[in-house]
Amino acid sequence: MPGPTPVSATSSAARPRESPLALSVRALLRKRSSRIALVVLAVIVLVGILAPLIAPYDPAAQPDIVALKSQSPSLAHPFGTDPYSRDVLSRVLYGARLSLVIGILATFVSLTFGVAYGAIAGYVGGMLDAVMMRILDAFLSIPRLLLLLGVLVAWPHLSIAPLILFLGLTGWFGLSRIVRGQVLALKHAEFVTAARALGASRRRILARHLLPNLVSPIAVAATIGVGHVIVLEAGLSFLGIGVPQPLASWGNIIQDGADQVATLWWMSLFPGLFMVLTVMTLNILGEALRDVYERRS
Amino acid sequence: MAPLLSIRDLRTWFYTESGIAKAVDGVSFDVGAGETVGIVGESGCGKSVTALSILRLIQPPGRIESGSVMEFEGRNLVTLNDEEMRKVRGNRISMIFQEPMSALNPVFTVGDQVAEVARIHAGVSRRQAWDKAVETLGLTGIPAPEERAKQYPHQLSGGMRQRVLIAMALIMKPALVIADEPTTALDVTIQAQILDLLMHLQKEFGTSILMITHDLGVIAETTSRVIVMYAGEIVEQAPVDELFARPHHPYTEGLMHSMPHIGHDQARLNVIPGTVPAPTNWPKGCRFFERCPYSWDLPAHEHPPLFDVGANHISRCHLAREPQRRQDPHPPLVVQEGVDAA
Amino acid sequence: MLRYIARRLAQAAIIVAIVATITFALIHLAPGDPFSAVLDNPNVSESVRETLRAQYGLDRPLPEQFVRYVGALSRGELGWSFSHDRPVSEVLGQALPNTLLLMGVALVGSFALGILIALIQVARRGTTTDHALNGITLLFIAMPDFWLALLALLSLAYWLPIFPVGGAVDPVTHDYLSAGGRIVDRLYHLALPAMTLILLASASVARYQRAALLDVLPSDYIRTARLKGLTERQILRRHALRNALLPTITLIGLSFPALLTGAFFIERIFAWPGMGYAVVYAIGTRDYPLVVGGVMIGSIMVTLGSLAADLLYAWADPRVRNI
Amino acid sequence: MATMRYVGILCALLVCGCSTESSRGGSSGGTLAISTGGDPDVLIPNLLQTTTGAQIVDMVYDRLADIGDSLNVVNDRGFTPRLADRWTWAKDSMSIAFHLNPNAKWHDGQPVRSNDVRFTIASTKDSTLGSPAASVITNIDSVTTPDSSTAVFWFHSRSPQQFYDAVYQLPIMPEHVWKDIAPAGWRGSEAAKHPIGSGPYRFVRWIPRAAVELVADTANYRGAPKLSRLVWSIAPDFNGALTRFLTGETDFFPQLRPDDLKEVAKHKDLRTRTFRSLSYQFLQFNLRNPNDRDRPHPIFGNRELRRALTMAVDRAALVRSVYDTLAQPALGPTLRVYPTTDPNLQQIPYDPARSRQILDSLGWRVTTRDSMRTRNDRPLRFTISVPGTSQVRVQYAVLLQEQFRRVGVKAEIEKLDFPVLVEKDRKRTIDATIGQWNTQPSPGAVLGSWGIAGSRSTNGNNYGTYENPVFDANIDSALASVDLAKRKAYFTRAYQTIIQDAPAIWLAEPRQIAGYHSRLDIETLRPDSWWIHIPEWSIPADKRIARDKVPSASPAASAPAQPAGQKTP
Repeated sequence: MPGPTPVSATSSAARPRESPLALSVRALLRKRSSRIALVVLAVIVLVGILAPLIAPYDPAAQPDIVALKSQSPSLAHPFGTDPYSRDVLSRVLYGARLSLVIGILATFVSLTFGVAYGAIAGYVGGMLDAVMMRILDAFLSIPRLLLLLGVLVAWPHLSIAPLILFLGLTGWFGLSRIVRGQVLALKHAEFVTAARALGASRRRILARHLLPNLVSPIAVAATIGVGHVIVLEAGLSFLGIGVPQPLASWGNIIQDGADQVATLWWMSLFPGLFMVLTVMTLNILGEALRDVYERRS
Repeated sequence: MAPLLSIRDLRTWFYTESGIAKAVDGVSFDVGAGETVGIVGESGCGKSVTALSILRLIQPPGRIESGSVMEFEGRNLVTLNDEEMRKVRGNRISMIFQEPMSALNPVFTVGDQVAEVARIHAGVSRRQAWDKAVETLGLTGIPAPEERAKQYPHQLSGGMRQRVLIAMALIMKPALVIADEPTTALDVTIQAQILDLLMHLQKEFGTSILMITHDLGVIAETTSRVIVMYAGEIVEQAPVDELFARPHHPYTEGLMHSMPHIGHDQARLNVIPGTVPAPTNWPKGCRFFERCPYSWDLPAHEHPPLFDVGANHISRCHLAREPQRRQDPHPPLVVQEGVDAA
Repeated sequence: MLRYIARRLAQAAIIVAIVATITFALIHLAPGDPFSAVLDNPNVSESVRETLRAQYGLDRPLPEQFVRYVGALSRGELGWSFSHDRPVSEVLGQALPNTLLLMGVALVGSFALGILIALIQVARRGTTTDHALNGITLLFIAMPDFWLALLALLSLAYWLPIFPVGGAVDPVTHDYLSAGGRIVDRLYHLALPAMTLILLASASVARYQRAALLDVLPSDYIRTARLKGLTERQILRRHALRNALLPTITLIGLSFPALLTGAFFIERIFAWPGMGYAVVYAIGTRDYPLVVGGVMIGSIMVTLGSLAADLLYAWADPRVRNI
Repeated sequence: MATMRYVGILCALLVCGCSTESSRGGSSGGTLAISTGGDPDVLIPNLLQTTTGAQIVDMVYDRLADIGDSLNVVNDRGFTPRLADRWTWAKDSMSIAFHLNPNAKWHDGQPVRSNDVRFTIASTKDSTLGSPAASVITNIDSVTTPDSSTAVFWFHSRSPQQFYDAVYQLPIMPEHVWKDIAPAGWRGSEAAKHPIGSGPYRFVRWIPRAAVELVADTANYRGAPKLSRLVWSIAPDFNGALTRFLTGETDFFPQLRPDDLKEVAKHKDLRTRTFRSLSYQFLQFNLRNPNDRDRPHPIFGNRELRRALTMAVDRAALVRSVYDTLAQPALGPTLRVYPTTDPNLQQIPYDPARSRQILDSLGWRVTTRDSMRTRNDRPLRFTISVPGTSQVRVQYAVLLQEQFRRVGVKAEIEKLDFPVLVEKDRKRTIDATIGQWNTQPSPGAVLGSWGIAGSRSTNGNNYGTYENPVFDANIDSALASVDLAKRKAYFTRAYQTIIQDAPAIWLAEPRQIAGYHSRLDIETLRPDSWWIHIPEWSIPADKRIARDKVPSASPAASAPAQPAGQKTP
């Protein structure tokens, strides 16, 4: 009589790391679209970082403003040249660097502001929370572009740093609402009351306990936020108040060609393509992160 | 007289990443006109999948395998095209589910949802459909059906909503109603009312009922014939009195013993040790082998067919051939995780 | 239900008050005297400058100016626009209907198109059409509004001269057309800008609606509908969509800021004489009161919009409607 | 004798059509839609500053006499009668009496009287109005009205250009419309919104940022103009205006760029015509400190540094890049077309090496990593302000930025809107700006934009505050002398002075390219104002398109119904 077949407990050899971050990254990579998006984004970021090395020409150099002006794409200039005989490919590569830097820094400003505002409102609660939320609603009711223009009208001549600051300062409202909601929800969670019971100071609780749980919503807001800023900067450049010459950002390359968009089609096509590609990949990653975050919480 | 519904060798498999789950693996039974047949078994034994297969509501990755036959009113339901199948659903065969709370569409009035069945199948005007709906709701014992019909599902109690679902199922006077755990989600007092309602309506309209439940009490009260399912196949079938008196298959026996009897002060209910094996690889021999107190070497490797064990009483157990094995029961072979094998 | 409306109205009023404070700060953020654009014009004599400053109370302390500003606001006075030599309220009042027309048409159009795309995607979920439409909607969400407007103008008004090159009416012949002709002319000019804005806004609606539909599909009442013998199309359109529309209504409320920004650029490129175009013009000419007036009215529109969306939701969802 | 020869030369040079007063009969009708990239600033003859404004005002109002295509500025040769049908010089030529045409009427039916002439001149000279035209009629003392149809101009001093000054600068405005409105209120007044003139076209309507519409004054004392309607179609910017012309929504576009010619060629029913214009472009330095007008500009205050900057710029290449072959490098604040301009005035050469030497010698050393120069750690950096809507000037700025970068000078570009730029220019709060003067037929106008008078008066156009008495003296003596050779010698000496002082980098003398619809018969496009002959333009009946067939009666909107068919004498 064959012996009974023992029930084997499912003891797997190496149990994969269970931290929320590892979990969400693995879940993220499972979707094919996220993998492609990640690869494309990595390439673009790399292009931005290595711009000085791979750009064939100096983006601001005007080699021959008569003969080489507004040349359509050719071997020497794969993306063609602009009305100042500057090489569009080099400008698009440097543009990648500047647009991404603006996007990331501005979003960083938005995140710090958003998390701080949201955490305080959520944690303190009561009247202060109500007031802060109404102020938030007011800011949310003003379209970001209008608010930005209202501010930029006051400072017509802007260099990069203040531009990044303003872009950041007008973008933190959505995130702070999410953070507040999360903090409110977690405030009464057991492990917070436990920490308080152990005499942890309020600031410590916020930093050590609440923030780690906010990683996912912050990550989602960050990826989509960078995309928003890049598009916004392009819009500002189009209205003539974005990145000043001779610096190159995707927005102001398009603006250079906007007046003769019928003839200089390559001036809007290539930077536009890069921009749409970048923003699309950022949105895909953002949405994938949001799916993972919503499914888990 | 020819049965209303006769199912031969129904096979419904699910093609999942972890292999083919053979939820229903060769089931055959009949349902006579006006008859109430019960299907009983633990959850996961395939009874609900059987019900959904009859109405061809199996969603991918599930699929009804070719070769299965479901004769109903002279037509094989398996080979009907979608158009014809739709004309059967809700019109000739309808179904009632376990969860009344979520089975009604929250944004439509109850009356509309019942009337919709009549509008689709009877092709009557909106007004006529509404009247028929109110009339059927009245039949299910809902007080003041005219006002209730104008209300929304969230304004009705669980029992009331189940009555609406029953109205919905019976408005077209179908030949067969499949009730999948109709009372499980309701509290006990309401359960009895709903069961009485079902039996009363069956007599009124002569519909046959396929009562699917894990509750032997409901089986005893409502059915004339019982099918016991385990691990995707029928393990025993008999008239209800015969089954309760002389359960033959060890699994049925185990089920009977685990029923609480009023009056017996049983400290501890008898539990059938172990769990149902994974449907992706059913054991070679008898699928109840691991949990069967009488198992011996034969059932381990030979899959038992259905034996005749009495008047209209069949059982899928080798004990039919070697009844003596029933004398020396032994502790079950499987070790229940964490529970000491009392 | 009424209590809910009252609370929401009070909230909206507070928001508008806060926006007023923000816009007041915006005016005084500007360097120098906010009215410097005209006052420093040498043609305007010093005496005129004094009267204007006094009239606007610029010589008084800030808090008093604020009270006066809010008072004027409550009376609907938004100050004086210098680039138009007319009160701001009059300039924006004239421009507002055009923006409302454009945004109204775009709102309806984008939600109709968005829902239609979502329905097609869910009806054919998993097929290549579903993936293709996913890709396209993603593309349009990522596309900057002004770039799409530029491409639309270029392709449909210049390379294929089907539509006019902007403007609300044909400046040359409009007033000489018959009443019917005038309407046709106005619609003919509205077509391209509205279509562009619809394309822009419908992408996010489609994605949002598709997700809502997919959430609803596995629910029990959909299975009940199937049991009733409804066709897949009827189930989708009648039972699934009706429930999946509820979250989409909340999306309407949230989409106003984005719609206004989109309209902003489209008015600029299609020379559509709406509020966006007036504000861009004002920015160029440093006409602060008009810019700030635009911000003010823009945010009021957004607040009222989200309020209307909330009320529509309350009415649409029976579970909320008759508390 | 000298003046006769003088006139002949001028006429030959200037493509003079000398078309005699062509009869105004012929087929009238048709609509001319002019494409423009921005609204006119104001429709008041002595306050306007934009070309679009000038176009509309010249159609609605009339001058006493027209200079004629020969653009002769000396005495009254070539001038043809308009509001004044004849005029007589006083013996001592200190005054000229103009006799008004008795049939001349304002569009509201009032007759044109001498008081209107007196009022126009007086209001322009009134400082409370602050009219930009004040600085060009300084030689007119006053106007007297011995009777209702005679206006006598009295001058401070005799000058060859007396008649030109009196007649060319200002169209005549109706006194009865304006006299009761305070000067400060003119801009916002109803009269400004519905101008009433005596010219060939009546004002119909102005919809801001959309259109301005004029309709033919069929009962005009000089006969009805051929085209029955003029519409200025106002696009948001240059690109919009160009696209509206290319798609056939408008008929005329005067600002085509060389790059656009390829596009225009693709449309079979569009024509182009190049014509000379009286304009020159330059990068103007502000010699005074923008924050404190009494102190010199830290950078541009130094003449050597300005010369170094001029040497850093390859002007010929710059002009070729922007204008291809349709412009010549400017010689100075003047035009080659003036007979008094010596074509080979000595220029500051393009010599980047020399420019670097001068900058080093001035103490501006290259220290920073990006090879920009500094002196006691102040960077050699300034801002070039340009109107955002003018594609040409933005192009200049970016090209100049790169040329300065090569010699270690950092130029930043600030795009402003046109009205704001004009404000800042006036208040002298700008480092450098790219300007363009559409100057006058008289070379003497240079005083207004580069002379001391133009620098000192509040609404003078010398925004760079360049003041060199030698320059002014030479111009004055040139204007005073009648003899051509002497006149040319004085002008040349003045030009050499200013060129060497380099208050600006002279860029280009552009020729203008106009695009027009083939159905239009257009007359000569005069350099000082291409629009002046519009009343004689026509559209043959057989080539009419939809917008021509619009009923000539004014629309249902404001303008009073015009009694049709009233025959002019």
